[in-house]
Amino acid sequence: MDVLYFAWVRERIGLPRETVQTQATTVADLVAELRAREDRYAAAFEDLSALRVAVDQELTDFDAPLAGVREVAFFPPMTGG
Amino acid sequence: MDVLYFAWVRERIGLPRETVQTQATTVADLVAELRAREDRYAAAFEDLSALRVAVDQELTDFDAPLAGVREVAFFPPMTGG
Amino acid sequence: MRIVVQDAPFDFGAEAAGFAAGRHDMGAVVTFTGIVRDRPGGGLQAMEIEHYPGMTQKALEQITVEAIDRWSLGDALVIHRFGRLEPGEQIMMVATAAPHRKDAFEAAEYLMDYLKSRAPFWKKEYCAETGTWVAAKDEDEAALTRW
Amino acid sequence: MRIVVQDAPFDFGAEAAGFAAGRHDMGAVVTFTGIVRDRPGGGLQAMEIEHYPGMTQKALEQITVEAIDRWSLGDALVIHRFGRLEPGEQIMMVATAAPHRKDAFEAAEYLMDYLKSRAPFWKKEYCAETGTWVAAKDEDEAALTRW
Repeated sequence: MDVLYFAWVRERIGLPRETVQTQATTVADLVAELRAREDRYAAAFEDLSALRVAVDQELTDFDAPLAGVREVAFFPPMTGG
Repeated sequence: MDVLYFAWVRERIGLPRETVQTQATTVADLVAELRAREDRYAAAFEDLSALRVAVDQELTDFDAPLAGVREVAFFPPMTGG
Repeated sequence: MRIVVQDAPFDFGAEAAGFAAGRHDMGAVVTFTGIVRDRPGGGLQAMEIEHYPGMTQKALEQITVEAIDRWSLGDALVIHRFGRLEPGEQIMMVATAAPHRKDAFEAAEYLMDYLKSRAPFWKKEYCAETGTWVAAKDEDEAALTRW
Repeated sequence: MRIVVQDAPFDFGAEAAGFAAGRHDMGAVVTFTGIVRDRPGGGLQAMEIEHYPGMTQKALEQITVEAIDRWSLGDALVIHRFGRLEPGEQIMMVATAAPHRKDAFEAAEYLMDYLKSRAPFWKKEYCAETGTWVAAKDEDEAALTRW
Protein backbone atom coordinates (compact mmCIF):
# COMPACT_ATOMS: atom_id res chain seq x y z
CA MET A 1 0.00 0.00 0.00
CA ASP A 2 1.30 3.46 -0.84
CA VAL A 3 1.25 5.95 2.01
CA LEU A 4 1.55 9.64 1.11
CA TYR A 5 2.31 12.65 3.31
CA PHE A 6 1.71 16.32 2.54
CA ALA A 7 2.62 19.74 3.99
CA TRP A 8 4.00 19.60 7.55
CA VAL A 9 3.18 15.89 7.86
CA ARG A 10 5.58 15.29 4.96
CA GLU A 11 8.17 17.55 6.59
CA ARG A 12 7.94 15.89 10.00
CA ILE A 13 8.18 12.38 8.62
CA GLY A 14 10.83 13.48 6.17
CA LEU A 15 9.50 11.86 3.02
CA PRO A 16 6.57 12.39 0.64
CA ARG A 17 5.64 8.78 -0.01
CA GLU A 18 6.53 5.24 0.98
CA THR A 19 5.29 1.71 0.39
CA VAL A 20 4.08 0.03 3.58
CA GLN A 21 3.42 -3.68 4.17
CA THR A 22 0.65 -3.87 6.75
CA GLN A 23 -2.09 -6.08 8.14
CA ALA A 24 -3.95 -3.02 9.45
CA THR A 25 -7.68 -3.24 8.76
CA THR A 26 -8.53 0.44 9.34
CA VAL A 27 -6.79 3.77 8.93
CA ALA A 28 -6.61 4.06 12.72
CA ASP A 29 -4.77 0.69 12.91
CA LEU A 30 -2.31 1.88 10.26
CA VAL A 31 -1.72 5.09 12.21
CA ALA A 32 -1.02 3.05 15.36
CA GLU A 33 1.54 0.94 13.45
CA LEU A 34 3.28 3.99 11.97
CA ARG A 35 3.32 5.83 15.27
CA ALA A 36 5.09 2.88 16.92
CA ARG A 37 7.88 2.92 14.32
CA GLU A 38 9.95 5.99 15.14
CA ASP A 39 9.79 9.32 16.90
CA ARG A 40 9.26 11.30 13.69
CA TYR A 41 6.09 9.26 13.01
CA ALA A 42 4.96 9.65 16.59
CA ALA A 43 5.47 13.41 16.22
CA ALA A 44 3.57 13.58 12.94
CA PHE A 45 0.61 11.58 14.24
CA GLU A 46 0.60 13.06 17.74
CA ASP A 47 -2.73 14.88 17.39
CA LEU A 48 -5.16 13.19 15.03
CA SER A 49 -7.62 16.09 15.31
CA ALA A 50 -5.05 18.18 13.41
CA LEU A 51 -4.90 15.62 10.57
CA ARG A 52 -7.05 14.62 7.63
CA VAL A 53 -6.93 11.38 5.69
CA ALA A 54 -7.77 10.36 2.13
CA VAL A 55 -8.15 6.74 1.07
CA ASP A 56 -7.70 6.09 -2.65
CA GLN A 57 -7.89 9.87 -3.15
CA GLU A 58 -11.21 10.41 -1.42
CA LEU A 59 -11.48 12.25 1.91
CA THR A 60 -12.62 9.93 4.66
CA ASP A 61 -12.11 9.42 8.41
CA PHE A 62 -9.86 7.35 10.62
CA ASP A 63 -12.42 4.53 10.96
CA ALA A 64 -12.25 3.82 7.22
CA PRO A 65 -11.46 0.17 6.32
CA LEU A 66 -8.32 -0.62 4.33
CA ALA A 67 -9.40 -3.79 2.50
CA GLY A 68 -8.50 -3.47 -1.19
CA VAL A 69 -7.06 0.01 -0.70
CA ARG A 70 -4.02 1.04 -2.77
CA GLU A 71 -3.25 4.55 -1.48
CA VAL A 72 -3.63 6.31 1.87
CA ALA A 73 -2.67 9.98 2.32
CA PHE A 74 -2.21 11.96 5.53
CA PHE A 75 -2.17 15.77 5.65
CA PRO A 76 -3.26 18.81 7.67
CA PRO A 77 -6.60 20.56 7.05
CA MET A 78 -6.58 22.08 3.58
CA THR A 79 -5.88 25.76 2.97
CA GLY A 80 -6.47 26.34 -0.74
CA GLY A 81 -8.35 29.12 -2.42
CA MET B 1 -39.87 73.78 -11.83
CA ASP B 2 -38.75 71.06 -14.26
CA VAL B 3 -40.82 67.90 -14.23
CA LEU B 4 -39.29 64.78 -15.81
CA TYR B 5 -40.91 61.51 -16.84
CA PHE B 6 -39.21 58.20 -17.57
CA ALA B 7 -40.09 54.80 -19.06
CA TRP B 8 -43.85 54.16 -19.36
CA VAL B 9 -44.69 57.35 -17.45
CA ARG B 10 -42.93 59.29 -20.22
CA GLU B 11 -44.77 57.28 -22.87
CA ARG B 12 -48.21 57.76 -21.30
CA ILE B 13 -47.77 61.49 -20.83
CA GLY B 14 -46.13 61.77 -24.22
CA LEU B 15 -43.15 63.91 -23.31
CA PRO B 16 -39.88 63.46 -21.39
CA ARG B 17 -39.76 66.81 -19.60
CA GLU B 18 -41.74 70.02 -19.15
CA THR B 19 -41.57 73.20 -17.11
CA VAL B 20 -44.47 73.56 -14.69
CA GLN B 21 -45.61 76.69 -12.86
CA THR B 22 -47.11 75.52 -9.59
CA GLN B 23 -48.00 76.58 -6.06
CA ALA B 24 -47.97 72.94 -4.89
CA THR B 25 -46.15 72.53 -1.58
CA THR B 26 -45.61 68.75 -1.72
CA VAL B 27 -45.07 66.15 -4.42
CA ALA B 28 -48.57 64.81 -3.70
CA ASP B 29 -50.06 68.27 -4.36
CA LEU B 30 -48.15 68.48 -7.63
CA VAL B 31 -49.46 65.05 -8.65
CA ALA B 32 -53.04 66.17 -7.91
CA GLU B 33 -52.56 69.26 -10.11
CA LEU B 34 -51.09 67.25 -12.98
CA ARG B 35 -53.74 64.56 -12.72
CA ALA B 36 -56.48 67.20 -13.07
CA ARG B 37 -54.99 68.55 -16.31
CA GLU B 38 -55.75 65.90 -18.92
CA ASP B 39 -56.59 62.22 -19.30
CA ARG B 40 -53.03 61.25 -20.21
CA TYR B 41 -51.81 62.65 -16.87
CA ALA B 42 -54.66 60.96 -15.02
CA ALA B 43 -53.67 57.68 -16.71
CA ALA B 44 -49.99 58.09 -15.83
CA PHE B 45 -50.68 58.92 -12.19
CA GLU B 46 -53.56 56.50 -11.71
CA ASP B 47 -51.77 54.18 -9.29
CA LEU B 48 -49.17 55.93 -7.14
CA SER B 49 -48.00 52.63 -5.65
CA ALA B 50 -46.63 51.81 -9.13
CA LEU B 51 -44.63 55.06 -9.22
CA ARG B 52 -41.43 56.36 -7.71
CA VAL B 53 -40.38 59.97 -7.35
CA ALA B 54 -37.04 61.79 -7.18
CA VAL B 55 -36.71 65.39 -6.02
CA ASP B 56 -33.58 67.19 -7.19
CA GLN B 57 -32.25 63.79 -8.27
CA GLU B 58 -32.66 62.06 -4.92
CA LEU B 59 -35.23 59.31 -4.38
CA THR B 60 -37.92 60.39 -1.94
CA ASP B 61 -41.63 59.86 -1.30
CA PHE B 62 -44.85 61.64 -2.21
CA ASP B 63 -44.94 63.61 1.05
CA ALA B 64 -41.71 65.42 0.17
CA PRO B 65 -41.94 69.25 0.28
CA LEU B 66 -41.29 71.25 -2.88
CA ALA B 67 -39.96 74.51 -1.41
CA GLY B 68 -36.79 75.50 -3.30
CA VAL B 69 -36.93 72.43 -5.52
CA ARG B 70 -35.77 72.73 -9.14
CA GLU B 71 -36.45 69.27 -10.55
CA VAL B 72 -39.02 66.55 -9.87
CA ALA B 73 -38.96 63.22 -11.71
CA PHE B 74 -41.63 60.51 -11.91
CA PHE B 75 -40.93 56.95 -13.05
CA PRO B 76 -41.79 53.29 -12.42
CA PRO B 77 -39.74 51.12 -10.03
CA MET B 78 -36.23 50.72 -11.39
CA THR B 79 -35.10 47.63 -13.27
CA GLY B 80 -31.37 48.05 -13.86
CA GLY B 81 -28.58 45.55 -13.38
CA MET C 1 -13.72 53.78 -6.99
CA ARG C 2 -14.73 54.10 -10.60
CA ILE C 3 -18.30 54.58 -11.89
CA VAL C 4 -18.94 54.49 -15.62
CA VAL C 5 -22.31 55.06 -17.34
CA GLN C 6 -22.11 54.79 -21.12
CA ASP C 7 -23.93 53.53 -24.21
CA ALA C 8 -20.81 51.97 -25.74
CA PRO C 9 -19.89 48.35 -25.02
CA PHE C 10 -17.20 47.78 -22.41
CA ASP C 11 -14.42 45.19 -22.43
CA PHE C 12 -15.27 42.92 -19.50
CA GLY C 13 -11.99 40.95 -19.67
CA ALA C 14 -9.82 44.06 -19.75
CA GLU C 15 -11.84 45.74 -16.99
CA ALA C 16 -11.71 42.65 -14.77
CA ALA C 17 -7.97 42.18 -15.37
CA GLY C 18 -7.23 45.85 -14.76
CA PHE C 19 -9.25 45.83 -11.57
CA ALA C 20 -7.55 42.72 -10.17
CA ALA C 21 -4.02 43.69 -11.21
CA GLY C 22 -1.27 44.91 -8.93
CA ARG C 23 -3.02 44.45 -5.58
CA HIS C 24 -0.77 43.26 -2.81
CA ASP C 25 -3.08 44.09 0.08
CA MET C 26 -6.35 42.59 -1.19
CA GLY C 27 -6.74 38.81 -1.24
CA ALA C 28 -10.13 38.65 -2.93
CA VAL C 29 -11.68 40.12 -6.06
CA VAL C 30 -15.30 39.41 -7.05
CA THR C 31 -16.93 40.46 -10.31
CA PHE C 32 -20.54 40.28 -11.44
CA THR C 33 -21.58 40.71 -15.06
CA GLY C 34 -25.16 41.11 -16.24
CA ILE C 35 -25.91 39.83 -19.75
CA VAL C 36 -28.99 40.38 -21.93
CA ARG C 37 -30.73 37.04 -21.67
CA ASP C 38 -32.87 35.75 -24.49
CA ARG C 39 -36.27 34.32 -23.64
CA PRO C 40 -36.37 30.55 -23.29
CA GLY C 41 -36.88 29.37 -26.87
CA GLY C 42 -35.61 32.69 -28.26
CA GLY C 43 -37.60 35.62 -29.59
CA LEU C 44 -36.02 38.60 -27.83
CA GLN C 45 -34.84 41.00 -30.50
CA ALA C 46 -33.34 43.68 -28.31
CA MET C 47 -33.46 45.44 -24.99
CA GLU C 48 -33.56 49.20 -24.63
CA ILE C 49 -32.21 50.65 -21.41
CA GLU C 50 -33.36 54.14 -20.43
CA HIS C 51 -31.76 56.06 -17.59
CA TYR C 52 -31.95 59.43 -15.80
CA PRO C 53 -28.68 61.13 -16.83
CA GLY C 54 -28.54 63.73 -14.04
CA MET C 55 -29.19 61.22 -11.31
CA THR C 56 -27.59 57.96 -12.44
CA GLN C 57 -23.94 58.70 -11.72
CA LYS C 58 -24.82 60.24 -8.36
CA ALA C 59 -27.00 57.29 -7.29
CA LEU C 60 -24.34 54.77 -8.28
CA GLU C 61 -21.69 56.75 -6.39
CA GLN C 62 -23.82 56.80 -3.24
CA ILE C 63 -24.41 53.05 -3.38
CA THR C 64 -20.72 52.35 -4.05
CA VAL C 65 -19.43 54.62 -1.28
CA GLU C 66 -21.80 52.84 1.14
CA ALA C 67 -20.41 49.45 0.08
CA ILE C 68 -16.78 50.60 0.32
CA ASP C 69 -17.35 51.95 3.85
CA ARG C 70 -19.37 49.03 5.11
CA TRP C 71 -17.00 46.29 3.93
CA SER C 72 -13.71 48.27 4.03
CA LEU C 73 -13.15 47.56 0.36
CA GLY C 74 -9.82 48.30 -1.26
CA ASP C 75 -11.65 49.34 -4.40
CA ALA C 76 -14.93 49.03 -6.27
CA LEU C 77 -15.96 49.43 -9.91
CA VAL C 78 -19.40 49.85 -11.49
CA ILE C 79 -20.01 50.02 -15.24
CA HIS C 80 -23.58 50.25 -16.59
CA ARG C 81 -24.66 50.68 -20.19
CA PHE C 82 -27.79 52.32 -21.59
CA GLY C 83 -29.38 52.33 -25.05
CA ARG C 84 -30.09 49.37 -27.30
CA LEU C 85 -28.54 45.97 -26.52
CA GLU C 86 -28.99 42.58 -28.14
CA PRO C 87 -29.14 39.14 -26.51
CA GLY C 88 -25.69 38.08 -25.32
CA GLU C 89 -24.45 41.66 -24.87
CA GLN C 90 -23.06 42.64 -21.48
CA ILE C 91 -25.28 45.21 -19.76
CA MET C 92 -23.18 46.02 -16.75
CA MET C 93 -20.56 44.83 -14.31
CA VAL C 94 -19.49 45.44 -10.75
CA ALA C 95 -16.18 44.47 -9.14
CA THR C 96 -15.08 44.54 -5.52
CA ALA C 97 -11.69 44.00 -3.86
CA ALA C 98 -11.30 43.16 -0.17
CA PRO C 99 -8.73 41.47 2.04
CA HIS C 100 -11.05 38.45 2.52
CA ARG C 101 -13.50 36.67 0.25
CA LYS C 102 -16.60 37.01 2.42
CA ASP C 103 -16.43 40.80 2.29
CA ALA C 104 -15.76 40.89 -1.46
CA PHE C 105 -18.77 38.62 -2.10
CA GLU C 106 -21.14 40.44 0.24
CA ALA C 107 -20.20 43.86 -1.09
CA ALA C 108 -20.74 42.73 -4.70
CA GLU C 109 -24.16 41.33 -3.83
CA TYR C 110 -25.04 44.50 -1.96
CA LEU C 111 -24.01 46.63 -4.95
CA MET C 112 -26.16 44.50 -7.24
CA ASP C 113 -29.19 44.50 -4.94
CA TYR C 114 -29.12 48.28 -4.52
CA LEU C 115 -28.25 49.00 -8.13
CA LYS C 116 -31.25 46.89 -9.26
CA SER C 117 -33.79 48.78 -7.17
CA ARG C 118 -32.27 52.19 -6.44
CA ALA C 119 -30.35 53.28 -9.54
CA PRO C 120 -32.52 54.96 -12.20
CA PHE C 121 -32.45 52.45 -15.06
CA TRP C 122 -35.46 50.98 -16.87
CA LYS C 123 -35.45 48.09 -19.30
CA LYS C 124 -37.78 47.62 -22.25
CA GLU C 125 -37.78 44.33 -24.15
CA TYR C 126 -38.58 44.14 -27.86
CA CYS C 127 -40.08 40.89 -29.15
CA ALA C 128 -41.69 40.66 -32.60
CA GLU C 129 -42.21 44.41 -33.02
CA THR C 130 -43.72 44.83 -29.55
CA GLY C 131 -41.97 46.70 -26.76
CA THR C 132 -42.72 45.80 -23.15
CA TRP C 133 -41.31 47.50 -20.07
CA VAL C 134 -39.72 45.02 -17.71
CA ALA C 135 -41.64 45.06 -14.42
CA ALA C 136 -39.71 45.39 -11.17
CA LYS C 137 -39.69 42.12 -9.24
CA ASP C 138 -40.94 41.97 -5.67
CA GLU C 139 -37.95 39.73 -4.92
CA ASP C 140 -35.56 42.52 -5.96
CA GLU C 141 -37.16 44.92 -3.49
CA ALA C 142 -37.22 42.18 -0.84
CA ALA C 143 -33.50 41.51 -1.43
CA LEU C 144 -32.72 44.89 0.15
CA THR C 145 -34.10 43.86 3.52
CA ARG C 146 -31.12 41.61 4.25
CA TRP C 147 -28.71 44.54 4.33
CA MET D 1 -17.26 22.79 -16.93
CA ARG D 2 -13.52 23.32 -17.00
CA ILE D 3 -11.08 22.51 -14.19
CA VAL D 4 -7.45 23.56 -14.52
CA VAL D 5 -4.65 22.82 -12.02
CA GLN D 6 -1.30 24.22 -13.10
CA ASP D 7 1.84 25.90 -11.84
CA ALA D 8 1.91 28.50 -14.63
CA PRO D 9 0.16 31.86 -14.22
CA PHE D 10 -3.26 32.20 -15.87
CA ASP D 11 -4.69 35.21 -17.68
CA PHE D 12 -7.61 36.27 -15.47
CA GLY D 13 -8.96 38.84 -17.95
CA ALA D 14 -8.91 36.46 -20.88
CA GLU D 15 -10.42 33.65 -18.83
CA ALA D 16 -13.19 35.88 -17.46
CA ALA D 17 -13.96 37.31 -20.91
CA GLY D 18 -13.97 33.89 -22.55
CA PHE D 19 -16.23 32.51 -19.85
CA ALA D 20 -18.77 35.36 -20.13
CA ALA D 21 -18.74 35.54 -23.94
CA GLY D 22 -21.46 34.29 -26.24
CA ARG D 23 -24.07 33.37 -23.66
CA HIS D 24 -27.64 34.16 -24.65
CA ASP D 25 -29.36 32.02 -22.03
CA MET D 26 -27.44 33.08 -18.92
CA GLY D 27 -28.09 36.52 -17.44
CA ALA D 28 -25.46 36.44 -14.70
CA VAL D 29 -21.76 35.66 -14.50
CA VAL D 30 -19.82 35.83 -11.21
CA THR D 31 -16.07 35.46 -10.86
CA PHE D 32 -13.89 35.18 -7.79
CA THR D 33 -10.13 35.62 -7.87
CA GLY D 34 -7.78 34.83 -5.00
CA ILE D 35 -4.61 36.88 -4.81
CA VAL D 36 -1.47 36.37 -2.71
CA ARG D 37 -1.88 39.02 -0.05
CA ASP D 38 1.12 40.59 1.59
CA ARG D 39 1.13 40.94 5.35
CA PRO D 40 0.00 44.32 6.66
CA GLY D 41 3.20 46.36 6.54
CA GLY D 42 4.80 43.96 4.06
CA GLY D 43 7.33 41.20 4.65
CA LEU D 44 5.84 38.26 2.81
CA GLN D 45 8.44 37.10 0.31
CA ALA D 46 6.53 34.29 -1.31
CA MET D 47 3.89 31.63 -0.86
CA GLU D 48 4.43 27.99 -1.80
CA ILE D 49 1.32 25.98 -2.65
CA GLU D 50 1.57 22.21 -2.38
CA HIS D 51 -1.15 19.92 -3.69
CA TYR D 52 -1.98 16.21 -4.06
CA PRO D 53 -1.74 15.64 -7.80
CA GLY D 54 -3.78 12.43 -8.02
CA MET D 55 -6.64 13.82 -5.96
CA THR D 56 -6.82 17.53 -6.77
CA GLN D 57 -8.50 17.41 -10.18
CA LYS D 58 -10.98 14.79 -8.98
CA ALA D 59 -11.90 16.74 -5.82
CA LEU D 60 -12.41 19.96 -7.77
CA GLU D 61 -14.57 18.13 -10.31
CA GLN D 62 -16.77 16.68 -7.58
CA ILE D 63 -17.26 20.08 -5.95
CA THR D 64 -18.00 21.75 -9.30
CA VAL D 65 -20.48 19.08 -10.47
CA GLU D 66 -22.32 19.51 -7.15
CA ALA D 67 -22.54 23.27 -7.69
CA ILE D 68 -23.69 22.92 -11.31
CA ASP D 69 -26.46 20.50 -10.31
CA ARG D 70 -27.60 22.39 -7.26
CA TRP D 71 -27.88 25.81 -8.92
CA SER D 72 -28.62 24.65 -12.50
CA LEU D 73 -25.57 26.51 -13.74
CA GLY D 74 -24.99 27.01 -17.44
CA ASP D 75 -21.28 26.60 -16.86
CA ALA D 76 -18.55 26.73 -14.23
CA LEU D 77 -14.79 27.22 -14.31
CA VAL D 78 -12.13 26.55 -11.67
CA ILE D 79 -8.44 27.38 -12.11
CA HIS D 80 -5.98 26.79 -9.25
CA ARG D 81 -2.23 27.22 -9.30
CA PHE D 82 0.42 25.44 -7.25
CA GLY D 83 4.13 26.12 -6.68
CA ARG D 84 5.79 29.38 -5.73
CA LEU D 85 3.81 32.65 -5.94
CA GLU D 86 4.73 36.17 -4.93
CA PRO D 87 2.53 38.88 -3.36
CA GLY D 88 0.08 40.23 -5.94
CA GLU D 89 0.03 37.04 -8.02
CA GLN D 90 -3.32 35.41 -8.71
CA ILE D 91 -3.60 32.04 -7.00
CA MET D 92 -6.90 30.84 -8.39
CA MET D 93 -10.26 31.80 -9.84
CA VAL D 94 -13.74 30.41 -10.10
CA ALA D 95 -16.50 31.54 -12.45
CA THR D 96 -20.19 30.64 -12.56
CA ALA D 97 -22.93 31.39 -15.09
CA ALA D 98 -26.64 31.17 -14.27
CA PRO D 99 -29.88 32.64 -15.56
CA HIS D 100 -30.23 34.81 -12.41
CA ARG D 101 -27.74 36.61 -10.19
CA LYS D 102 -28.66 34.97 -6.90
CA ASP D 103 -27.77 31.52 -8.22
CA ALA D 104 -24.52 32.69 -9.82
CA PHE D 105 -23.43 34.34 -6.53
CA GLU D 106 -24.43 31.44 -4.30
CA ALA D 107 -22.77 28.86 -6.53
CA ALA D 108 -19.52 30.86 -6.62
CA GLU D 109 -19.50 31.18 -2.83
CA TYR D 110 -20.25 27.48 -2.48
CA LEU D 111 -17.36 26.62 -4.82
CA MET D 112 -15.02 28.81 -2.78
CA ASP D 113 -16.16 27.48 0.59
CA TYR D 114 -15.74 23.85 -0.50
CA LEU D 115 -12.54 24.44 -2.41
CA LYS D 116 -10.98 26.08 0.68
CA SER D 117 -11.67 23.16 3.00
CA ARG D 118 -12.08 20.10 0.77
CA ALA D 119 -9.62 20.43 -2.12
CA PRO D 120 -6.10 19.19 -1.28
CA PHE D 121 -4.03 22.37 -1.34
CA TRP D 122 -1.73 23.64 1.39
CA LYS D 123 -0.11 27.05 1.62
CA LYS D 124 3.25 27.85 3.15
CA GLU D 125 4.28 31.46 3.65
CA TYR D 126 7.91 32.58 3.50
CA CYS D 127 8.88 35.67 5.52
CA ALA D 128 12.49 36.55 6.19
CA GLU D 129 13.89 33.08 5.47
CA THR D 130 11.28 31.32 7.60
CA GLY D 131 8.56 29.14 6.15
CA THR D 132 5.27 28.74 8.02
CA TRP D 133 2.36 26.55 7.00
CA VAL D 134 -0.88 28.49 6.88
CA ALA D 135 -3.27 27.06 9.47
CA ALA D 136 -6.81 26.21 8.41
CA LYS D 137 -9.29 28.67 9.88
CA ASP D 138 -12.23 27.49 11.95
CA GLU D 139 -14.37 29.99 10.08
CA ASP D 140 -13.59 28.21 6.79
CA GLU D 141 -14.81 24.90 8.16
CA ALA D 142 -17.83 26.65 9.69
CA ALA D 143 -18.65 28.26 6.33
CA LEU D 144 -19.62 24.82 5.01
CA THR D 145 -22.50 24.47 7.43
CA ARG D 146 -24.63 26.98 5.57
CA TRP D 147 -24.87 24.75 2.50
